[in-house]
Formats: sequence, C-alpha cells, structure tokens
Amino acid sequence: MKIGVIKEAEDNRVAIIPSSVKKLKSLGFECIVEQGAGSNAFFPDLAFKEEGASISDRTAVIKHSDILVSIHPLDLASYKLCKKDVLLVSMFAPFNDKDIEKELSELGLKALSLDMIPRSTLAQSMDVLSSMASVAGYKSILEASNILPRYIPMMITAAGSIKPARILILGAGVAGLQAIATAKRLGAIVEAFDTRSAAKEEVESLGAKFIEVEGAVEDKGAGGYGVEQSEDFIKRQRAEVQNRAMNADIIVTTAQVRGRKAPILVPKETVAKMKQGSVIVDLASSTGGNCELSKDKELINHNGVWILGNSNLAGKLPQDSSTLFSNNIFNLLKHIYAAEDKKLNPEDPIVQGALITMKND
Amino acid sequence: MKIGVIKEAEDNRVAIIPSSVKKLKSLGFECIVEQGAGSNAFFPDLAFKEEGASISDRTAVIKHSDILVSIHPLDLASYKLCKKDVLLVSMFAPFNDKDIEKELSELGLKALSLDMIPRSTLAQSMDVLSSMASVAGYKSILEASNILPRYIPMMITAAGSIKPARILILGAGVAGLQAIATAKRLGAIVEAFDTRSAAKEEVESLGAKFIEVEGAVEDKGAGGYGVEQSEDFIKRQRAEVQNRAMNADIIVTTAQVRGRKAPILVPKETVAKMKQGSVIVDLASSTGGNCELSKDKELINHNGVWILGNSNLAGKLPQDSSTLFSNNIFNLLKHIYAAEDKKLNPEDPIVQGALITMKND
Amino acid sequence: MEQFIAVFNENLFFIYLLIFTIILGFEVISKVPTILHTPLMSGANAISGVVLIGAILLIRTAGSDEYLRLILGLLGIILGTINIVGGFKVTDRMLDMFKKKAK
Amino acid sequence: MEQFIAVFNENLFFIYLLIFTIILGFEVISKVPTILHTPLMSGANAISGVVLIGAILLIRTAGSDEYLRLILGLLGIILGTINIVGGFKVTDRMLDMFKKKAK
Amino acid sequence: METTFILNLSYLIGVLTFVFGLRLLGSPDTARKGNMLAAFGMTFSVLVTLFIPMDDAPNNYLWIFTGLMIGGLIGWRTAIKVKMTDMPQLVSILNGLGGACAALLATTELLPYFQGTLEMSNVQLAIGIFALLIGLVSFSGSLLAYGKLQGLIKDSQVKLPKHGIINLVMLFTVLGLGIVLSFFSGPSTMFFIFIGITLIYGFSFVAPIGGADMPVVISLLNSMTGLSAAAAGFIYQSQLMIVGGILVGAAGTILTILMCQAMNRSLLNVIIGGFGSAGGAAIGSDSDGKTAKTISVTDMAIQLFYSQSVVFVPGYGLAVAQAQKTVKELEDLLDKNGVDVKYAIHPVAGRMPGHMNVLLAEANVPYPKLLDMDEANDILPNTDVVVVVGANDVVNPAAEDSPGSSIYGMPVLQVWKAKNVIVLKRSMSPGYAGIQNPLFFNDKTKMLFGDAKHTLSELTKEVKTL
Amino acid sequence: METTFILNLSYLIGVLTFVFGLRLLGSPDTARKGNMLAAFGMTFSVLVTLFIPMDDAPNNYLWIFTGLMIGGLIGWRTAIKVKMTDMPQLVSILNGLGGACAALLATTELLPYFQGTLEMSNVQLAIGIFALLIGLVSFSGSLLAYGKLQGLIKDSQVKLPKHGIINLVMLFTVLGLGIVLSFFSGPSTMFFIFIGITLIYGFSFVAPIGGADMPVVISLLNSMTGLSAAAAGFIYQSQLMIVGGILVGAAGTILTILMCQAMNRSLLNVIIGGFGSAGGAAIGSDSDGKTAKTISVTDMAIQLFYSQSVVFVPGYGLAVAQAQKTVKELEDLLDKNGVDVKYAIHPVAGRMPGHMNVLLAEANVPYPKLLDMDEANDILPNTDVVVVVGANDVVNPAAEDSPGSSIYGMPVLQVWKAKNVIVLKRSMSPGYAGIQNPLFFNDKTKMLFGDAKHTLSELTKEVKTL
Ligand SMILES: NC(=O)c1ccc[n+]([C@@H]2O[C@H](COP(=O)([O-])OP(=O)(O)OC[C@H]3O[C@@H](n4cnc5c(N)ncnc54)[C@H](OP(=O)(O)O)[C@@H]3O)[C@@H](O)[C@H]2O)c1
Ligand SMILES: NC(=O)c1ccc[n+]([C@@H]2O[C@H](COP(=O)([O-])OP(=O)(O)OC[C@H]3O[C@@H](n4cnc5c(N)ncnc54)[C@H](OP(=O)(O)O)[C@@H]3O)[C@@H](O)[C@H]2O)c1
Ligand SMILES: NC(=O)c1ccc[n+]([C@@H]2O[C@H](COP(=O)([O-])OP(=O)(O)OC[C@H]3O[C@@H](n4cnc5c(N)ncnc54)[C@H](O)[C@@H]3O)[C@@H](O)[C@H]2O)c1
Ligand SMILES: NC(=O)c1ccc[n+]([C@@H]2O[C@H](COP(=O)([O-])OP(=O)(O)OC[C@H]3O[C@@H](n4cnc5c(N)ncnc54)[C@H](O)[C@@H]3O)[C@@H](O)[C@H]2O)c1
Repeated sequence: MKIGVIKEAEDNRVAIIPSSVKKLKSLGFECIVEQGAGSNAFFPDLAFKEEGASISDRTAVIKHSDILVSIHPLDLASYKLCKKDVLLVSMFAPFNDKDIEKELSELGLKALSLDMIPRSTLAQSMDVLSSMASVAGYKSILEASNILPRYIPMMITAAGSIKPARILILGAGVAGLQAIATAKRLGAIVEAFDTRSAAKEEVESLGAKFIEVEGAVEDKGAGGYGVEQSEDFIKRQRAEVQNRAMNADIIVTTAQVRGRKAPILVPKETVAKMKQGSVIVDLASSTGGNCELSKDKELINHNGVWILGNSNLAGKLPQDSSTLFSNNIFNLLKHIYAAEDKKLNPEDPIVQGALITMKND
Repeated sequence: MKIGVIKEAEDNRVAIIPSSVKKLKSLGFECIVEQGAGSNAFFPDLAFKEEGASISDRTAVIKHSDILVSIHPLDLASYKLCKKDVLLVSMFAPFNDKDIEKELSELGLKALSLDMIPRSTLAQSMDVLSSMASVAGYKSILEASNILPRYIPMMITAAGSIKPARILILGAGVAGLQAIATAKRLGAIVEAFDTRSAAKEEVESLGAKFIEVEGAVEDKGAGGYGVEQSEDFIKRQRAEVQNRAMNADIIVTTAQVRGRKAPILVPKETVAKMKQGSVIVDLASSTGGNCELSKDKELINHNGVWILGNSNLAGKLPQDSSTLFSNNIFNLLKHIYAAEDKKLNPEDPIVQGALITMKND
Repeated sequence: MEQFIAVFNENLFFIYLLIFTIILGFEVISKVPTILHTPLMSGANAISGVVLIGAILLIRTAGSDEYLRLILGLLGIILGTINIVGGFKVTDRMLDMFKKKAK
Repeated sequence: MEQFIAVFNENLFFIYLLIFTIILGFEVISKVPTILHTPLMSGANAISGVVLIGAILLIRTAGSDEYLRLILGLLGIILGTINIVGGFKVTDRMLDMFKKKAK
Repeated sequence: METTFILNLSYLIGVLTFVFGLRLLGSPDTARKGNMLAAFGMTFSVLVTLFIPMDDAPNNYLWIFTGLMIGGLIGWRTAIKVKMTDMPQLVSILNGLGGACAALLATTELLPYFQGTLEMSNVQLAIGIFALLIGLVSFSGSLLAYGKLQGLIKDSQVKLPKHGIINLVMLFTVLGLGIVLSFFSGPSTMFFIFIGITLIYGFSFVAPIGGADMPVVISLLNSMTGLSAAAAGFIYQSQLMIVGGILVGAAGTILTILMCQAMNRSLLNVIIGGFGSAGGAAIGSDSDGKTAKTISVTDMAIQLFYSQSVVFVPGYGLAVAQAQKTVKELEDLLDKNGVDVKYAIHPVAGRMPGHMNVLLAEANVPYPKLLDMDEANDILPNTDVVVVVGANDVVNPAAEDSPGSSIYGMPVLQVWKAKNVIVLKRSMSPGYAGIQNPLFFNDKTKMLFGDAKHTLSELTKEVKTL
Repeated sequence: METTFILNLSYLIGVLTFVFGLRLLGSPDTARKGNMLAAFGMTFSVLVTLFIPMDDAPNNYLWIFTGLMIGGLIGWRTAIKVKMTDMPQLVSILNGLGGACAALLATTELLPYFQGTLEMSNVQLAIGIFALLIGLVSFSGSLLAYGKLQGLIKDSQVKLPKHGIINLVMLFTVLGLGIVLSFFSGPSTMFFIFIGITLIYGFSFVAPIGGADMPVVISLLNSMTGLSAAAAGFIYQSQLMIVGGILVGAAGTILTILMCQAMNRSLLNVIIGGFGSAGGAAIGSDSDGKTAKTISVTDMAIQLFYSQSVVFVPGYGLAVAQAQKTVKELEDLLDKNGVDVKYAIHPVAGRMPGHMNVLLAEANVPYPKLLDMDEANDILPNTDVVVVVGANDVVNPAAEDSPGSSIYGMPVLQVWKAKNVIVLKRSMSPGYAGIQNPLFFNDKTKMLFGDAKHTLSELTKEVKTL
C-alpha cells in the first residue's frame, strides 16, 4: 500500500517524517512524499529518500496514494483526483467544519479524521490532539515570555529587584497543564483555573495554584462527585478569575468546548485593566477565542496589552511536532491495519470513532 | 539641575523611567522627558508626568538639560545644541568608537561613558554593562528556544520520546552565566566554556558542566593561578569545544575582548556540521561576532542552521531593562553628585574611570 | 508481712540485682529498630533455653535408678538443646541478611 | 587468693550488682546526643553529691562532744549540700533551653 | 570452695555474654556478633555445668549426652532447612520446647512433694508452681501459634464465641488453683488437673489471636519462657538461669510492647484480640478470590536496601502526592549503598505528556537515570525490586493478556517480570482508565497503602536506620 | 527490723530515681524531668536518712540543719546567679566540693585509725584510702579547672615543661603511698603527707590540659567524685551511696569517652594533653589582635533550633558548594519547629545578577521567604540568628564604616545588627573584592569552617536529633 505525504500549505510541519517512513516500510507500507514536504520542518527530501521514500510532485502523490495523509485537509478539488478506494487521513474537524462529512461522502471517499480518535488510554499513542496540544502549551509560554517586555523569574540584582511574573492559565487540559509546567520552570508564579472537577488535583500535581473560591457546595451524599453550584458561587468564582487576570503578566487561555464557540474567559474590561506590556496567548482563537479581543493568527496590541491569537502553535515547533505527529500516524496505521489482510476492522473502537464517512464500507 | 531624557532612535528602552524621576526629584534633580520616550518600553508620557517630569519635544530637552542622559549616544549635531556646561551620560563605547573622545572634546562637552564605569564591587549598582548583559543572557535563551524547531526539555510521551536539548554557552561572563541559568531552568543539558580561570567554578556554581580537557598544566608553585598552557593543550581544548558545538542544539556565544574584535569561536566548518534547525545566538555580533557567519542584528539561516546576531538583546526586554538601566543611572547620579555643592568630585574613582573628556575640568 | 520484710532485708542485694536485671533487659532492647524485632525475639528465645542447665543438673544429681527423673530429665535436655541450638542457628540465618554489601 | 575467692563467693550477688550497675551506667548514657553532654555531666555531678548521706550519718552518730568529727562533718554537709542543690538547680537552668516552643 | 568459685565465675561470664549479646543484637551492624556471643556464653556455661566436679553426683553422663546429641541434631537440622518465610513458626515451636523443658523440670521437682515423698518450703513450692504454670502456657500456646502460622490450623477452627470471657475465666481458675497448690498444698490429682487446665489455657489464650498479631504473641510467650527458666533457676539455685531468665523475660516484654507500638496497637488490644486482624479485610480480592498482599515499611526498606537494582515507576499518584523530592531522597540513600536505581517512565504516565519528566527534573533526577518504556522493559526482568509509585494503568498486565480490556494492546511497563514488585498507592481503587489491575494480585506483588509522599518519607527514615 | 526495711526500701527508691533520672537526662525531651526525678529522689533519701530512728544516736540535728541551710543557700544562689556562659566553671567547682566532701568523710573515718584510736580491717582501710585519694584529686583538680575556665589562671602559669612525665611520677607516688597505707598502715604524718601530695597531684593533673579539653576533664573528675562517693558508701554501708556513686562513676566515664569522641580525640590524648588545643591557632586575627571565635556544629544546631527567627544570607560560597537544597532542608526542619526563617538576598551576591534567585528557585524556596536588601535590613535587628552561608563582601561592615575601603559606600546587609551571627565558610580568606571582613571578628560573630554543603548537612543531622 502506498502512503502519500503532502506538503502542508500553511504549516511548517509534515505529517510523516523520514524515520517513520522506514518503520512503515517494515510494516509493508510504501511512502510517496511530495517534494519539499519536510523542508520547513528541517527534514530535507534527501532524508526521506534515504529511508526509502520516493519523492514526487503533488499531483502524482495525490493520484497514486492508497492512503493520503496530511495534517490539514486538502481542498476538495485535490481530493477529486484521488483513487477511488483511498483512505484520507487528516484533521477534518467535523465538529467545526459541519459540511466536510457530507462533501467527502458525496465524493465517495473514506475519511479518517484524526481529531475524532477516542481519547482513551489505549488510543493515546495515536492521539494527535494530545501531542499537538502539549507542544502548543509549551510553546505558548515561550512565545509569551518572548513578547513580554519583562523578566519571568525573580531577580534581586544590584540594579534593582524584579518581582517574578504572574502567569494565569485558563483551561487546564493537556495544553494548559504543559503551559503550567513550562511557566513554573521559568520561575513564574502560576495560577490556573478550569471547570472540570479533576482539574484541581491535576493542576496541583504540577505544583501550581488552583483558583478556588470559598463556599463551594459539597454534598457528602454525592459520593465525591461535584454537585451543581449556586448562581452566586459561580459569579464569585468568575470575579475571582477576573481579579487574577488583571494582575497577571501573562495569560494563556486554552478552554475549548467541542463543536461550540470557545467560552469567553477574558472579556474586554479585564484586558483594559491589565498592566502595560502584559501578554495574552489565546490558544482557542480558531474557535472564536477565550479572549474577547483576540484575532486568530494575529498578534495585536490593545492599549499596551499584547494579544496573540494562535490555535496552531504546534506549527511553530515544526521539527519535534512533526516527529510526534508522525509517530501518532504510524501508531494509528499500525493499529488499524493490524489484521493479516490489511483491511480496516469496522468493529475497532478507534476506527469506529475516527472514520467519518463510509463507516460500513 | 535638569536631567534630559531622550527617546532612543533604534531601541525600545528608555534611560530613565517614571519611578526614578520621582526618586531623582527627592535628590533635587528635575527631569525633562522627550515626548514618547518611554512608550516602547510601556512607560507612557502620562506616567512620567505623574511622577513630576515635564514632557517636551526633543530639541527643547536637548537645549535645556544640565545632564543629558541617553542609552546610545546622539549624533554630534544634536550634541551641538547642548548647554555649554552640560554633562552627557551615555554608552559612548570609546573602545569601539575611537573618535568619540576627540569629537566630544572638541565640542568642549563633558561626557561620562557608562561602559567605562569600573567593574568594582562598589560600582556594581551603577554598572549598566552588568545589568544589560544579564538581560541579554536571559533573553538569548528565550530567543533561541523560540527559534529552535525542537523542545528544550526531555519529554517521554505517548507520541515518542524527546531527548533534552544540548545547549552550549561560550564565554561565561555575566551574560553567559545568566544564559546558563535560564537554559538549566528550561531543562536543557548545559555545557559552557570560558578562558578565564575563575569561570570553571562559576559555571559549576550554577550546576552546569564546564568543558575541560585533560592534561592541563598545573603549577603548584603558582599559588592557584593558571599558568601558560602548552600549544598542544590549547589545540585539544579548541577541538573539544568544536566537538560539543557540533552536537549542540543551541549555542550562545558571549565572548568579548575589550577594544578588540570578538574572537571567532564557531567557525564556518563547525556550523556546517551542526544539526538541521539548530540555533546560534551571537551576542558579540556588534564587534564582529564569535561565529564566523553571524551578521549583526540579523537572523539568517545558513544551510538549515539559524544564526541570530544581536548584541543588543536587552532592548528586547524593554520594560525591565529600562527599569534596571534607570536604576543604574539613578545610583550613578546619586553617587557622583553626593557632594553638598552638587559638583563632580574628580578624585572619585568612578568619575575618574567613566569621564572620557574634560577630566580635569 | 513480717516474713516479707525479713526476706527483703536479707536478700536486699539480690533484689537490687533482680530489679537492675529487669531494667537492663529493658534498656538494651528499648532502642532497637523495627527490622530487628524478629531476630531479636529469636535470639532471646535461644537464650531462654538456658533452662537446659537445670535439666543437666537434674540428671547429674538424679540417682542412676530414678528412671522417672532420668527420663523426664532426658526429655528436658532434648527440648532445651533443640531450643538452644535451633534458636541460635536460626537467628544467625536471619541476621545473614544484614551483611553489608561491599560498597 | 583464698581470701579473694571467699569474698567473691560470699558477695556473689553484690558483685553481680556492681557489674550490672556499671553496665547500666554505661547503657543509659551511651546514646546521648552531643548537645546533652554538658547538662548530663552537671546532672551526674549533682547525683554524686549523694555523699551528703554519709556526712549526715557521720554527724548523727558522732558523740555530741567529738568536735573534730562534728566540724568535719558540718563542713562535709555544707559542701555536699552545695553540690546537690547547686548541681540540680544549674542543670535545670541549662535544660530550660530545651523547652519546646508552642508550635 | 574453688569449684564453687569457678562455677560462679563461669556463670557470671555467661550472664555477661547474654547481656552484651542482647545488646549487640539491637543494632543491625553488630547483631550477628551479638548472637554469636550469646551462643558462645551458652555453650561455655553448659560445658562448665556438665563437667564441674560435684560431690557424689551420679552424673549419668550417658543420659545427658544422648539428650544433647538428639536435641542438637534436631535443632541444627531444622534451623538449617527451614525456609526464610517459615522462620516465625520455627521460633514459635522452639520457644514452646523451652517452655516445655522448664515445665518438665518443675514437674520433676514438684512431683515427689505432691506424692508426699519430699518436704518443700512454701517459697520453693510457690516458685515451682510458677515455673510450671508459665512453662506450660508457653508450651501449649506456642504449639498452637506454630500450627496457625504453618497453616495447619485455621483461626476459625479454634476461635469460640466470647472467647475473651472464656479466657478470663480460665485464667482465674488456673491462677486460683496455682495459689491454692502453693500455699495450701493439695492431692497429686489436683496437681495433675492443674497441669491439664494450664495446658488448655495456653491453647485457649492463643486461639483468638490471629494474622499480623501472631509475632506479638510469640514474643510474649517467649518472655514467659524466660521467666519460667528464671523460676526454675531458683529451684536449682543457679544465678545463670535466674539472671539469664529474667533478662530474657524483661527484654521479651519490652520487645513485645515495641512490636505492638510498631503496629499502633496496645498489648491488651492484641491479647483480647480478635477484632482488627490488621487490615487484611480492607484489601480487595480479585475475581478468583486471590487477595493482595501488603508489606510493611520496614520490610520494604530492608528489601530495597539490600537489593542490587531498583526501578521506580512513577505515575500520576507521584504527582498528586508531590512526592518527587522524596523519591529522589530515597534514591540518593539507596545509591549511596550501591543499589543501582533507575526510573522507568511510561509514555502516558501522569495527566499530560511529559508529566513525569517535569516532576523528576524538578527533583533534579539526572537524565541518564530516566528510562523510556522500551529501555525499561529490557532491564525489568533483571531488576530486583520494582517500586510502583502511584502508577496504575501504565503497569496493568491486562493490556497484554486480557483481550477484553479497554486498554488491551497498549504497551505497558512489564513490571511483573521483575523479581519483586511493590506498589505504593492509597487504596485498591483503579486509575484513569477505571479498570482493575491484576498486577496487585500477582504473587510477586506487595502493596504498601498510603499517600506516596508519606510512605516514601517513612521509607527513607527506615532506610537511614539500616 | 522495720526501720531497716524502710531505710532499705527508701534507698532502693532513691537508687531507682537516679537510674531513671540519668536515663531521662539522655534525651532532650525528657531531660528536665530526669533532673527533677533525681533531685526528688535525692531529697527523699536525705530526709529519710535524717529522720530514720537510730538506736542511741546523738543525732546532733543542730549541726546538721546548720550545714544544710548554709550549703543549700549558697548552692541555690550561686546556681541562680551564674551566667549561662559560666556554667562549666560552676559545674566544675560544685564537683570539686562533692569530692571534698567525700575526702572529708574518709579523713574523719581514717584519722582515728592512724591516730591509733581505732581498729580497721584491711578492706575497710583500703576502701577509705581509695575514697580519700579520689576525692582529693577530684577536689583540687576541679578547683584548678574552675580557675582556668573563669580566667583566673592562665594555662601558661601552671604548665611546666615535661608536665606529662611529672604527672606520671606523681601518680605513681600517690598510688604507692596509698597502697602502703592501706596494706601496711603507717604513722599519721605519712597519712597527712599522702593527703598533701594527692592534693598537689590533682592540681598537677589538670594543669597541662586546656582550652576545649576542659569539659572532658571536668567530666572525668566528675566520674571520680562518683567513685569516691561509692567508696565512702562502703564505709557507711549505704547501698544508696554505693550504687548511686558507681552509677555516676560509670555514666561519667562513658560520658567522658563520648565527649572525647565528639572532638575526635582519645581520652589519653586529652589527658596527656597539651598538644592540639582545638584549632584556635588556625584562626586569623584582625589588626587589633582580636581573634575570630568558632562554634561547633552541635551548639549551632541548638542555637538555630531554639531561636525565634533565623535569616540565611547566601553568597557565592553557597553556589560553589551547591548547597541550595541542603539549606532548604535545614529551613524545612527549623520551620517545622516554629522558627521563622527568611533569606536575605544581597543584590550583588554571587557572580551574576540574580545568582541567588536561580539557586534558591532550584531548591524551591518560596518567593515570600526571599527578602531583598532593604527588607532584610529592616528585620535584621530583630533577628535571633543570622547564618551567612558563603557570603563575604555583601556582609562586610567596612562598606559602612571604613572610608578607606574599596567597597566603602556600597550598601550591605547589616547582619551585625542581629543578635547572633554565624558565618559558614571554608577559611578566613577574603571574597571577590579581596578585602578582609571585620564582621568575622565581631563579638556577636562565630565562625564555622568547612564546605558549606557539608556543614549544612551536618547541621541538619544534628537538628534532627533535637
Ligand atoms: N500522560 C497523558 O498525557 C495523559 C493525559 C490524560 C490521561 N492520561 C491517562 O492517565 C493514566 C496514567 O497512568 P498512571 O499509571 O500514571 O496513573 P493512573 O492509572 O491514573 O493511576 C494513578 C494511581 O495513583 C494513585 N494515587 C493517587 N494519588 C496518590 C497519592 N497521593 N499517593 C499514592 N498514590 C496515589 C491512585 O490510586 P489510589 O487512589 O489508590 O491512591 C491511582 O491508582 C493513563 O490511563 C493515561 O491514559 C494520560
Ligand atoms: N552578583 C554579581 O553580578 C557579581 C558579578 C561579579 C562579581 N560580583 C562580586 O562578587 C561578590 C559577591 O559577594 P558574596 O558575598 O556573594 O561572595 P564573596 O564575597 O565572593 O564571598 C564568597 C565566600 O564564600 C566562601 N566559599 C567559597 N566556596 C565555599 C564553599 N564551598 N563552602 C563555604 N564557603 C565557600 C569563600 O570563603 P572561603 O574561601 O573561606 O570558603 C568566600 O569568602 C561581590 O564582591 C560582588 O561585587 C558579583
Ligand atoms: N488518552 C487520554 O486518556 C487522554 C488524552 C488527552 C486528553 N485527555 C483528557 O481530556 C480532557 C481534555 O483535554 P484537552 O486538553 O484536549 O481539552 P480541550 O482542549 O478540549 O479543553 C481544554 C480545557 O479547557 C477546559 N474548559 C472548558 N470550558 C472552560 C471554561 N469555561 N472555563 C475554564 N476552563 C474550561 C476544559 O475543561 C479542558 O480542561 C482532559 O481531562 C485530559 O486529561 C485524555
Ligand atoms: N562589579 C563587579 O564586580 C563585576 C560586575 C560585572 C562583571 N564582573 C566580572 O567581569 C568579568 C567579565 O564580565 P563580562 O560578562 O562583562 O565580560 P565580557 O562581556 O567582556 O566577556 C564575556 C566572557 O567571555 C569570555 N571570553 C573572552 N574571550 C574568550 C575566548 N576566546 N573563549 C571563551 N571565552 C572568552 C570572557 O572571559 C568573559 O567571561 C566577569 O569575571 C565578571 O564576574 C564584575
């Protein structure tokens, strides 16, 4: 079977890297790689060749692949060139792009959406959302601290004492946790908030402070589960978060809700009260942003406050994130083609979750 | 006495910040600040006014100041507008700009060069070289890790294991040490090298590894001082450094020798052998660079290796470095005008060291 | 009471000795790390086999035809010896674990 | 030698007692932290003032006109009492330092 | 005169070897020496007792040597052949034999009196009865303890309802009979009845006690044997027996108390017993009814300290407990003793990629000590002890061998291939994936429950005493 | 009969209070109780001795109570008024008085014999001479020790050349005389000569010993007093004196040995003495000839543990020693005991801006514990102990008060305003600026030499035992 690897249009990453080419080969897959596909991630064509891939132009790759892998989906026109029984592998994001399922079905193509892989323990080695969110969380702090006109760590020096920066992480999923870890490393005072009940423990497991508000309702009878909180409590909690936000030097927001617009966690008024030169990094900008003012893929300065909207920060660490992405793809292909006859097993929960078209084909 | 503060032409910093204005006032100094002088460092004019400074246009500031403070020297034309008995305070760098002394003398102006302040324990609170080098060292790692397409820390994840980055610091002065500290924080494996004999202890005091070569000549009779090393030893040492450089993900070079061109520590051949996507940050680029290929104030990519030449990285952390700079200036002025009659004491070792014209005036 | 006082006064030093023995018994053990509890118990057990001495004296002084005494004494000797020999040996085996490794 | 053996056999329990006392003296002290050396010395010193008992017995049994004995005994009592009272008190003051703070 | 002197001196030496032997037994470094010393003193005293000239004593050496040979052989062989894990039983039975010996002596000396062929003073009588009573209880109690530990007898087979009250009643009966016999004498049948009831009482005394409390009882019985030996010593006027017996009695008593303290129980609580057979019930059991085994901090400390290689497997629990520095401290201690310590990092341990790396970097664990999954799986089969610190899913063998499991197919750390596995967690509850972990029921696995940070710092404390 | 019983019982109780008192004195938590217990037992025994009915004893209570009152008053007042720093002297003189008391008793009992008015057995005689000898040595030796510690007598004033040999000769003379007197009797002049020479020997014995060794000698003399009390006990047939005295003698001996061990010396080395008056010479002295004082790890540990507030001042030496984690460990321990611990960071401490911040962040010292210079200088005057860890220039008072100094005018941490300063460094060598530091010669300052990491970890060890 031939696996096609495409050069991403607006991303420095590449979906499959040379070392995976070799491993795939040992499983019986052959790779055709578009010219220059890996160059922005510092994987030159030569490296692909050395590991046994063939280099072709884009159309050839698309036309001859049995499995066509890309990070972002291609345009429909390109997909029309594909073989009939091709398997498209990409982050189709059917939750955000509501039409994609229908369009691909109409073309009669089998599409496996990487962002639909179930988030089970077993599937974690194939979960690109996790690995990319992790990179993004790390990168968000590096970007922010590079934009921030101030130091992160405390410094008591002959030229004056610098207080440690305060960094606020809103949304403590994979990206948020990685951001917390990185911020702590740099010496910041880190606080975090999330609505999930498990988040507190997770945040504290990294040594950061979880923002809590007194007076939470606890129902001993509920067996440890959270119970509905009072209106008043939620209000105070929100106020508390806003309070910390105003004193923060850096805010990283990562809160996303599948298939819906991202919740607004940093409204205009909060931004207006922030310190000059402070930085907001909004990882949810592609789905509307957690900050009211953020613009996707842009760094803006709003009255002295920097706001970076970028949901694709993983693309800014292209070499390692390509490596991780490629490993995920390898693990995925290895798993779904594990059967002797190299056929997809429609019963497999991962295939079931991720296959967005032609499920019963 | 009036202190004039100029908006820097090519730098985001400002030499005096609002809080220093206030402190200077309590010593009897008045500040006139050029419009927008602090805006790039996130100190708006309003803040200056609130602390008691007056805001003027550039010419007015230059004309009315008794002490004219700037980070970088102004052009001679501007200096011509000054009062006759003005004290110019700036980083004139007479070691690099050999003419400046003569030119200013000819104009009959008293100039105090900040980079000529003696590096004694006492003068450390006025030493802008130290404070700015410290910022630059910190920033060099942030910049480099932001350019690097890879992670710095080790990561063992479901999508593969990432090895920790290797960071090599050449020149372990103030900037180098700060770079070491920052790199260690981010989880890198750090190695450093310097020619000063005290450097080993200093590097190790930060928990990093000092690059040593076996067979150093040690003369017990020399009382602990280093002795001349054999030609062969120096050669092996250089080879050892080159070896580490080739395996490094990031190299930060900071080696400078006063009044001379910076030594070449990373020759072309080494760069050619470095990994794809690796980064060199050359803090010595303004005096020719420690890397043969570096270009001052430019980020270039040489066959897949990034080379950032920038000797002014402190300017990229404008708010805090302005604060530190301003504190240095305040300490300096407080020290040199400590006498009742607000006259410079020509005997003072700091005045003696830093005054580059009209020493006996 | 009279009798008690007499015994007390007469055997004063012996009573001192008993009390001191008890204190000493407490004292030597009181700071023992938990890990040594079992070997210590085993060692103490072996020492309590000292009752063998009594059995030996019993037989040595028994008439050669007092078979009941002799048989009971023989049994006593066997039991006591098992206690002593087995006790010390097994303690030694337990303590073998604590041999320091060459560092 | 004869004499020695006789004394030994007669005073067997007393000899046991002496030996056990010595062992006990060693034992109670042997694990003392360095910081307690001085107070312990001081406390032991106070206890050695027990010789006062002898001085009291001396006077109590001295004839009311044996002035030499009485005067020497008086001196003994004074010295012994100073040793005891001063010794315990000063030890107490030293140990005052170790009062645990309210935590 | 001179022989008395020699005897006295020899016994004095014997006593001193016991004192110093016990003392040396109190510290790991010298314990072996202490045992040897006491053994030497014992041998010496026995030899002196054997050969010291006695006026017109029949000696009967044949009887004696026969006894010594038989006893010595049996003792030695048993001690050599017993399995390490069966030691407690052995100690128990040995102790019972000692008690029996004392009881035998007492019986032999008392019998003529009750048969009316000998006169005895009240004091002698009382002491004899005391030696008999204690020796008998120690004997029958130790026998039952042996049976229980060896698995021959189950707790439920010998435990009666209201056993505490029964024991109390029996105790008073035995004591009452003893007092009557000592002070008012009685017929020889009464003497035999006394022996019978006392034996039953010893049995009954141990019957309700079980599980983790057995060592305490053995220790208690042990100190009883010491006392009975001392009492027997009075009969034979042997200082060695008296002082040695009392010494063992005292040491045994304090040891018993220490053991109770180590289990956070009172001695009374143990003896009245029954309730609280040490946490065994709190532990879950798997579907086959297998139960997880626990290990004590002390035993674990020894095991770690004296092993060649240890691998820590950190998981989310390490992060929750924030125990990274503590584990590092333990590592340092082990390292110093020459143990080869590594960390095995599973790719999905924790709750974010690289979670463990972040923590261990914070604790300054050097990179070369961190193994990723493949490296770890290579060395695990040759590892002496694996310590799983708050990890669960990532060491779940179900991922390899139960196709039905939701994590089947995920590569995991094969800790069960190591020689020993110790799991530190707070309870039997599952991890993130919510599935049971058969590892906990593996024969090689021992559990140590509690917050990881607390457990680890207890461990470091214990290791420091080694 | 009954009074004997009461006396015996009381003395038994007295002995037990001594045993347990000494035992409790061995642990910081119980030491005070132990002292009280022994004091109680002593009072009780004295009272019993006073009032127990004695057949036709003249009693002479007036004499006794006069003595008790005078002695009690003097003892109490001295003990109350003595300064903490003068304690060792006091213990020494008190001990001397005890020795004198024993010697007096012995003299009183022996005098009639030597005057020919009383017969005595050899054993009694020997024991009396023993009590006398030991008591006298203890008395005169303690007096000299007192004089030396109080500064009344300088080592050089009493130390003769070849003092070791002189002492040896005197020792043999004294012993010889004693033996002659015990076994062959002699005229009363010989008895008095014996007393005289023995007194001189006690003096001479202590003469060559000096400095840090004094406590050891006092302890040794102390155990001697115990033995003399025991010997005197034989004269009066008092078990309390005998057992109590021997107990103190044994405890004192082992204590003496422990003290020597703590100083890494042997007892013999101390007694032969002279060489090695504990490091004093290695320490530099400033221009006025003032010398720096050192402190022991133990004393420092106590001082830290029992103070209210401690401020650490880290400097470049902390970085060189890589002692950041160790200092944090110590902080944690102190913190647990309620000590308020802070860190004072001087702006130029270390070799790069923020050097200390980097290190302390690595050790996870929380930010609120870090004070910058101004904050620190505010609280330093109210700080109990400042611990300077490898800092030098940044705590140099010359910056404030010697206009000639190259760092004159630089603001520094005013550690000398705190109540106590302890400086941890390896030697007296200067820091980066290359200038001497008068702080080291300040009256409040004590030095503790050694690598900071090593010293700090010794400190934590010691603090853990508190
Ligand atoms: N790495 C990632 O990116 C990521 C992200 C999300 C989810 N996950 C999932 O998380 C799991 C990670 O596996 P894991 O083995 O690290 O963790 P785990 O399976 O979640 O198990 C953690 C164990 O730690 C114990 N524990 C919790 N607090 C403790 C404490 N204070 N002291 C001692 N033990 C404590 C818990 O047992 P007790 O309650 O009995 O103490 C629990 O069984 C995987 O299922 C993985 O898929 C991973
Ligand atoms: N902060 C900066 O940016 C910077 C940069 C360059 C220079 N400086 C200068 O460096 C100095 C800093 O002052 P400081 O007080 O931190 O340091 P310092 O004055 O240099 O003194 C450090 C002291 O630490 C002791 N030390 C070294 N290694 C040790 C070890 N392993 N254990 C214990 N002690 C050790 C040394 O004494 P022993 O040898 O006796 O042990 C030394 O006296 C100032 O003079 C400052 O001007 C600072
Ligand atoms: N294989 C696995 O087991 C696996 C893999 C990855 C993630 N996960 C789990 O999935 C969950 C989500 O991970 P993710 O990072 O992809 O989530 P995400 O990117 O969808 O959301 C990020 C975080 O934002 C939070 N959030 C949503 N609304 C919020 C609001 N209004 N205010 C504050 N916070 C808000 C969410 O709770 C989440 O933690 C986590 O619990 C993670 O542990 C499991
Ligand atoms: N007040 C003070 O006491 C004070 C203040 C600041 C700096 N200093 C000292 O001044 C010294 C220099 O500080 P800096 O950072 O300004 O120096 P710098 O910027 O002039 O040079 C940086 C470093 O490069 C090194 N270097 C030069 N040639 C080299 C070569 N060929 N290879 C490798 N390394 C080479 C130098 O030794 C120096 O450490 C340091 O020792 C520092 O501690 C003292």
